[in-house]
Amino acid sequence: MSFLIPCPHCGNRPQPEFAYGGNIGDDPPGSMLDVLSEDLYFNDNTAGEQFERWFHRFGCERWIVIRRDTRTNQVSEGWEGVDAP
Amino acid sequence: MRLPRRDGETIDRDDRRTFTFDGKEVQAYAGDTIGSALYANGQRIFTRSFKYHRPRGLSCAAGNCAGCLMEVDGEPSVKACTRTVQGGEVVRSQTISGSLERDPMRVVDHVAGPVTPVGFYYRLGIRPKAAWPHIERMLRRMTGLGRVGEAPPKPHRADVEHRTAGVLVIGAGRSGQEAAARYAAEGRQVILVDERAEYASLAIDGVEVIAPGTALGVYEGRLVPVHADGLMHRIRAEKIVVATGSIDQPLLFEGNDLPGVMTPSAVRRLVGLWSIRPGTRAVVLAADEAGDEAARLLREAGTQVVETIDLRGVRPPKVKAAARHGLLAAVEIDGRKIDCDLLVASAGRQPAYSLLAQSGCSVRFDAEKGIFAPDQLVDGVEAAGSVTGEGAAVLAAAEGAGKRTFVCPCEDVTAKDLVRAVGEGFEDIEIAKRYTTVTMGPCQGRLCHLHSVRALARATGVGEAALGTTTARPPWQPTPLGDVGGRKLNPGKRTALHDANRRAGAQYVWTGVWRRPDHYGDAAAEIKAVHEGVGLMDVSTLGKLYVSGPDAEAFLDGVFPNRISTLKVDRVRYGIFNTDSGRIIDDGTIIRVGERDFLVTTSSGGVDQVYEAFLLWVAERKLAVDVVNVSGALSAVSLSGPKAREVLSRVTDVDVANEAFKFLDVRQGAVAGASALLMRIGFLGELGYEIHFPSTAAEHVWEALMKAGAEFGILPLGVEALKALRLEKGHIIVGIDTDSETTMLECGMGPMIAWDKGEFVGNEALGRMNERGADRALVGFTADDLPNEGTAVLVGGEVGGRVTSARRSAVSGQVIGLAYVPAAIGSEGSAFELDLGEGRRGGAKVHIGAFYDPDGERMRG
Amino acid sequence: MSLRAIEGAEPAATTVLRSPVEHRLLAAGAQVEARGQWRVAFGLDGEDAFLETVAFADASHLAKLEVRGGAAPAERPDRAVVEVADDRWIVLCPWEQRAATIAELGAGDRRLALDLSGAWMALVLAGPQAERLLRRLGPIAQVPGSGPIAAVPGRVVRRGELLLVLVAAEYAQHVWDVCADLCLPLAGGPAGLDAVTRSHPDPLLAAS
Amino acid sequence: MKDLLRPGRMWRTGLPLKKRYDVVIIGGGVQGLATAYYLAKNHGITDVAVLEKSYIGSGGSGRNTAIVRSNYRTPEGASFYQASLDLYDDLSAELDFNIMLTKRGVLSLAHSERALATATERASVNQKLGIDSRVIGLDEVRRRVPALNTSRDVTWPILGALIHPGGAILRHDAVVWGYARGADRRGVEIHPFTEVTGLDTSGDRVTKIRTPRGDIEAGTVLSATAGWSSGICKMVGLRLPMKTYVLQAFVTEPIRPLLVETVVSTQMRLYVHQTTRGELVAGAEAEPYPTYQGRSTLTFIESISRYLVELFPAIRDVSILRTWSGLCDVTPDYSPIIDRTPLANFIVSAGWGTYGFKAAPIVGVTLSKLIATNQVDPLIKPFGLHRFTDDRFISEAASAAMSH
Repeated sequence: MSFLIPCPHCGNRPQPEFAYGGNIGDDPPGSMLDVLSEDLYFNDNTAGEQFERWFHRFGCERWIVIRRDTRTNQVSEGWEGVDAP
Repeated sequence: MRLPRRDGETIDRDDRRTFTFDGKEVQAYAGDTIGSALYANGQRIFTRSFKYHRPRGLSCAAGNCAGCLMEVDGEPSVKACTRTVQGGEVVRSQTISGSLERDPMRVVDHVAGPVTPVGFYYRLGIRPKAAWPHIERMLRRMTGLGRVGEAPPKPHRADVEHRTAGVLVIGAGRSGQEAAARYAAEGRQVILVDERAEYASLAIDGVEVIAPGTALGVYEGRLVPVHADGLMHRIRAEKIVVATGSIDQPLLFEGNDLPGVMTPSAVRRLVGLWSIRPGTRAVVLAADEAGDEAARLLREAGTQVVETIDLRGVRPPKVKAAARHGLLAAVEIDGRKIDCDLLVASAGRQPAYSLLAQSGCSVRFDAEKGIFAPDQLVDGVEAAGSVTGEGAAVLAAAEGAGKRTFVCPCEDVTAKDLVRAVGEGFEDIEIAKRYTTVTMGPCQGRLCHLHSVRALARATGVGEAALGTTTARPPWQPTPLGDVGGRKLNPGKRTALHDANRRAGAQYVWTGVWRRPDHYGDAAAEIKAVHEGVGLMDVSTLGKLYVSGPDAEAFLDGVFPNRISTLKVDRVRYGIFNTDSGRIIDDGTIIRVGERDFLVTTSSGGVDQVYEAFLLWVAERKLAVDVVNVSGALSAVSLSGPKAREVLSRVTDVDVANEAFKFLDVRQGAVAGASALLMRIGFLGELGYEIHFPSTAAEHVWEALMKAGAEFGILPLGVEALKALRLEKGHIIVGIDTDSETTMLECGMGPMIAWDKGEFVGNEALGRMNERGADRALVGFTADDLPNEGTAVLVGGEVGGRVTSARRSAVSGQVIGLAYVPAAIGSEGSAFELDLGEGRRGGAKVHIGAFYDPDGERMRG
Repeated sequence: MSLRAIEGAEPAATTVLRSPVEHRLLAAGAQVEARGQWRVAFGLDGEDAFLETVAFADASHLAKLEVRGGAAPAERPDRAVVEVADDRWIVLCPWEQRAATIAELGAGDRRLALDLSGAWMALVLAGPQAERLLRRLGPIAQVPGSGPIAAVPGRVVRRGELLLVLVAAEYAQHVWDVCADLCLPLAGGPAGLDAVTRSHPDPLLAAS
Repeated sequence: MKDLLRPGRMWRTGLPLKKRYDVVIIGGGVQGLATAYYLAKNHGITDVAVLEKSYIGSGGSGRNTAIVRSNYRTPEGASFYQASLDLYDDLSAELDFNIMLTKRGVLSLAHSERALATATERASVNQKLGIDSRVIGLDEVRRRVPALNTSRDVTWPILGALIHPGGAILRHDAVVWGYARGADRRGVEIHPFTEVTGLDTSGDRVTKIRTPRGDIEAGTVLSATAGWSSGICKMVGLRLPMKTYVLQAFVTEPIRPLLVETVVSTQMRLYVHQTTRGELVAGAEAEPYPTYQGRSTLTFIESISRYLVELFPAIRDVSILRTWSGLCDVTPDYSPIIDRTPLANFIVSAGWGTYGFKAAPIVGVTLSKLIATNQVDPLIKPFGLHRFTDDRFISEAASAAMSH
C-alpha cells in the first residue's frame, strides 16, 4: 500500500487502486529541440507540487486530477475530470 | 534452577511441554519460551558469533539481540528467547562447524585478530586475479547462519486480514495500556499490539489486544502490518500511538559478549516471567533503576550478589570480563578480580524510536541524556512513555581496551574497528556503517546504533547531533518471507467456455493474464480442419468495448488512425490503437451496429489500456459518448473453414448465403437461440465468422455449434493453430510481432492512415516519422531452415533485425515467418541471413503479402 | 438499432444459461438443477455447518443491468442498486423481471440500460464471520464500497446481514478459489443459495 | 597487503573549497568518481572537484543490488555494457582495492514462449558481439539452480532461461571507495556534504556553481546526479527526457550457501542473488508513478516475497532483515543520456534507470575522454539527446511484454 488518493467519488483510496495517467502540462517547452519531440519526451520531472491524472481502476472507473508533491507524496486535493482546476 | 512457584510468573506449572534440542528432550512449562526452557535446563551457549565464532548466550532475553538464534522446525535464525513453546518443536543450534560447545572455527578469534581487522577483505584476494573466485567460494562456505533446504519447511499458513483502527497503540507497557484505556474511554475503536507473548492474556475493556503481535513498520497513510501467529493484520489507523519503550544498551568493556553477561531486562524476564534463577554468584553494574531492580530480583531469587557498583556519576571503572570454557567466570573491575557466573550490566536505555522515524517523525540527539529521541511528530502519530526519552538515558560507560569490546555483537564489530575505520576516512555514520557493517545484523541497530554514533563522535570530534542517525527502515523485527507474502494470489482470467474447452481436451497455457487452450492434443489436425473442413475457436478473451452516443463516430475518428466515418452500419473494419508517440499498443476491429453505436474489439491483453485511453480522450474533449466494457458480458467464437457456412446455417436464423452475408458484413440474429452478433472476417485466412453472444449462454452455443459441425469433422482450435493459420496470411499479432517501438509505417500499414482527417492519436509523431521514413520494416520471409523466434537477422554480417514469428507451413511445407529487416531490403525477394545459433547461418528471402491464398478468395467465397 | 445481445433480448426458451462458477460448484459436490433457463446449484454437503461461521454462495443467476445517466434507480426489496459513480449503477433483479426492469430503467433521461448479466459473478457471503472473510479478501473499508477483492476489482453491498459481492466474471473462478482457501482457517466453505436464503430470506436472492 | 597491517587514510577530509577548478563534477556517486579518476589517470587533469550533497555513494551507487552484466537487447547497449564489464574485470587490481567481483552468472528465467523469444533475441545479439550468453533448457536450469521450483504446479511454469556466465555480483560500496581513493591520491578533491544549489550561465557557458560553502567557477561542468539530474539541468534551463521513480530492494538474514547465479524473472518483476556473507539480496520494479520520496511500500515487499517463496519454496521461513529504496532516472527507451548540451561547457550523464552502476567504469573512461579531448567515443555516440528529436530510440525495454 502507499499514499492515499482523495477520489471525488469514492473517498480516500490507496494508490495501487489507480493507474497513473501522467502529469498535466509541463510548463512551456524550452527552445532546445523542435517543438514536437519537446513536449512528447522532454519534461520537468518536477521535484515538488504538480497536477496529475489518475484513473480509478478499482472504483468509479473515472479519470480524476490530484495535486501531489513528488518530494513527499503529500496529496492535497482531488478533482473530477482531466483538467487542472 | 527453576524457582518454586511465584506470583506474577507467566508459566503454567500444571501444563508440561517438551521439545527436542539437538536431539535431546527438554522439559518446559506452558508460557516458557524455547530460550527460557533451555536456560532453566542449564544451557548457556546458544549460538556462535558471525565472524569470530565466539560463544554467545542470553543477553537481553527480550527479542532485541542475536545472542540466541536457533533453528526451530526448519525456520532459521529464530530468536529463541521470545519463541513461546507450543510443544514438539525440533530445535537445532546453528553452527558452521563442530558444536555449540566446541567450534573449531573459533581459531579465527584467537589467531586472526591482527590479520582480520575491519575491512580486511577489501585488501586481500586482489592478486592474482584468478585466486579470488576460489577465495570467494571458500568464504561463502564459512559464512551464513541458518540452514535452508535440508527438510521442506513445516507448512504453516500465513493469512492476511485488512483492517481499520480508530487508534492503534503499539506497545503494551504501562504507558501503552494507559493510552489504550484513555482512547477506549473516549469511545474510539482501539487496538493494542505488543510483540511479547506475556501480554496475550491482557484485558482492557473496549480494547482489542493482539499479543504476540509485532508492528513491522509504519507505511504511508498510517498503514501498519502487525505480524501475529499465522495472521498478518494490515491495519490502517486514523491515529497511531507508539509506546515501544526503550532498550537496555550493552555496557562496553572487554569481553562484554560472553555468555553470563546480561542486561537488567534479561534478569527481569528470567526471574519475573519464568521464575528462573539466572546465576549463583552475580556482580551488578547498575546504570539506572533497572539495574537496581535487577539486583533486588536476584537477591529475591537466591542469587548471591557479591558486588553492586553504581555507574551513575562516577569515573567509568576499567572492566574486563574473563571466561572459562567459553562462559563468564570472573570480572576484573579496576584491577580487582571477582569470581562470578553472572554479570548484569548496561549503559542505560535508548528509546526504541524506529517506528516513529519510519512514520516521518524527526529525531534529535539529547546531549544531556546521551540518547537519540523523537522530536517533531507527524500528524496522526503520537508517542507515549519512555520512547519519548522520558525515563531513558545512556550515560554510564566503562573503560575497555577495545580489541574485544563489542559495539555490534551481531556483526562482531569492536570499538577498535570503529576507531580504525574513522582513521581510514570513514567519518560519516552511513559510510562507517557500510564499511564496518555495524548495525547491519539481525538487531538492526537496536543495541549498537547509539554506541556507533557516539564512538564516531569521540573519534572525529564531530558531535552526535551533527553525525545524525541512519535511516529507520521496516521491518522492525526480522520476519519470514512466507509470512509477509501471505497466501498465493495470482489472478488469472478464464472465459465462460473454460470448462467446455477443458472437457474437449484443452491443454492450457498462460497468454498474459488469460488461461487459454494451446491445443486440444493435435495442433496439426486443428490446422488441417480449418483448411479443409471447419474449426471452432473460443475467442472470448478479446476485449469488447461498446461505444454509444451522439459523438461516437467523431470519437472513433479521433482515436483511430484510419477513417471510421466512412464505415457503414452492419460493416466491420480492422483498426490499430497507437500511443501519442505513434507506437502500436494494440489492434482490433470496429463494428458499426447503428448510427451512433459501435462495438470495438481489442486484443485479449490490451483492453484495460485501451479502455482507459478511450475514457481519457472522451473526458479531455467532453464528448457525448459512453464507453462500456462488455468484455465479460459477451463471449465469442470464431467458426472458420470451407464448411463454416453450412455448419452455421444449421444453428442460426440469419441468411448466411454469400450474397446476403458478404465478407466484412455484420448481422444480428439468434445463434442456438441466443441473441448474437455475427461478422465475416478472415484473420485465419479461410471462410470465417466471428460470433459474439451473452456469456450466460456461452456453453449452450458452443455445444450447439460443435454438434452441428460433427459431421464435417469440426475440431476445437487452440492458440498454436491460430498462430500458424494467421501466419500463412502474414497477419501480425501485437505483442509478438510488434514491440514497444513498432509503428504502422514499419508494418506496411501506412496506407491505412487517413492523414487528412484532422487530429487523431499519434498523428503528429506519425507525420514526422512518415517524412523521415522508417529505418526498419516488418516483412514476411521464406527460409531454408526453421529459425527460433527472436533470432537475429543478419545483413552484411551485422545484426539488422530479428525474427518475430516462424513456422513450417502446414500448406506448403516451406519455412515462413515475419521479421524486422532494415527498410532498405524491405522489398520482395531481397535476401538476408538468419543466425541459427552456434555460429550457423541460414539463407532467407523477403516475401511481401500472404503466403497462402494471396487474393483472399477463400475468405471472400 | 444497436447491439441486441446486450439489450436484454429474450433468449429462446431452450437456451440454457450458466453461472461462471457452475463447474466449481459441481466439483464441490453440489447438485445442479434447471430453474427457468438457469442451472442453479443447491444442496452442498457441509453448507449448514459452514453457515455457522461463514459460507459463500453463487447468485450469478440474477439479472445484472448496467444503468447510466439520469437519477439513481429506485431501491426495491427485490432489487439491489450498486452505485459505481454518480451517474452509473449496476442494478440486480430476479431474472424473470429482467425485461420489465430494463424497460422501467431505460425510460426518461436515462442514457443506457443494458443487460450485462454475464459480465459479473454475484457472490453472497453469509454467517457471523462474513465481514471477517471480506476483510481477508481485500482492503474494502466500508460497505457499500469498492476495491480489491482477491486482488481484482470488486464491489460489495449489504443485503440485511448478507454481503453481496460483484467481481468480473473472467475472475470468477479465481475469486471462488481464493474464497475457498481463505475459509479454511475460519471453518467456512461453499454453500448452495437455497441454504443461505432459508436462513436469510431475501426477495431478491430467493432462487426463482 | 601493506595497508592491511598499518591503517592508511582512504582520502583527505576537511578540504577547503577553491574558487576555481578546471573540471567540476556534480555527484559523488560511482560515475562522478570514476570520471574524476580517469581524468587524472588517463588525461593528467587533476584540478578537479567532485561535489556531493551527502556522503559519497549516498545515491543509487549505495542502494543498487550490485549486479553487473552485458546481456542487453540492443547491439549498442550490449557492446557498451560489455566494455564496462571488461573494465570491472580488472578493477580490483586497478584500484588495489578488492571490489569482490565474482562471475557467478546471471540466469534470466522465461515463463512464456514470448519470453523465450526475447531470450533468443538477446542471446543472438550477444553472441554476435562475442558476449557469452545463450538460451538453455529446463534441465540445465534445474542443474544450475537446484533450489528453484521448476515443477508445473506453479503460477508461471519455467520453460527455459537465458544464461549469461559473465554476469557478476560485486561489493558496490567498494567500487565507490576504490575510485574515490584513486582519484584523491591523484589530486582530485572530493567534497561531501557540499550541495550545488544553483548554476549561473551567460551566453552558452556555465559561469558559476553555487554551494553553501561558497561559489566556484569551472572550465567544464559534468552532471552525474542520476535521479536528481532534472533538478540540476533545470538550473541551466535544460529539460531532459526522463522521469524519476523509486526502486526498492531488500536483504534477508544470512543463510548457508543456496544460490550461485543471480536469478531474474521479468514475469515476476524480481531479481535475487546471494552475497558472499550469505544474505539474499532481491529487487523489483519501480513504483508506477514518478516520485522523489523514498519510503518503502508494503505492497512491494508483499508481492516480491510471495513470488520469491514460489520460486524458492525452501526459503519460506528465511527472514527479511531490511528493506530500502533508491531513485532511478528512467528515459522513454530505457537507454541512457551521455551527451554534450547546448551549453558549451556543460555535459550530462543521466537516464540510467537501473543500469547506472553497471556502466560506471566505461562512463568514467568515455566521459573523461569527452571532457579532456572533446571526442565522443563510438561506444557512447548512440546515447545522445538527438535520438529523441529524430525519434530513433534504442529500446532496452526487455520486450513488449504485452501478450496477445
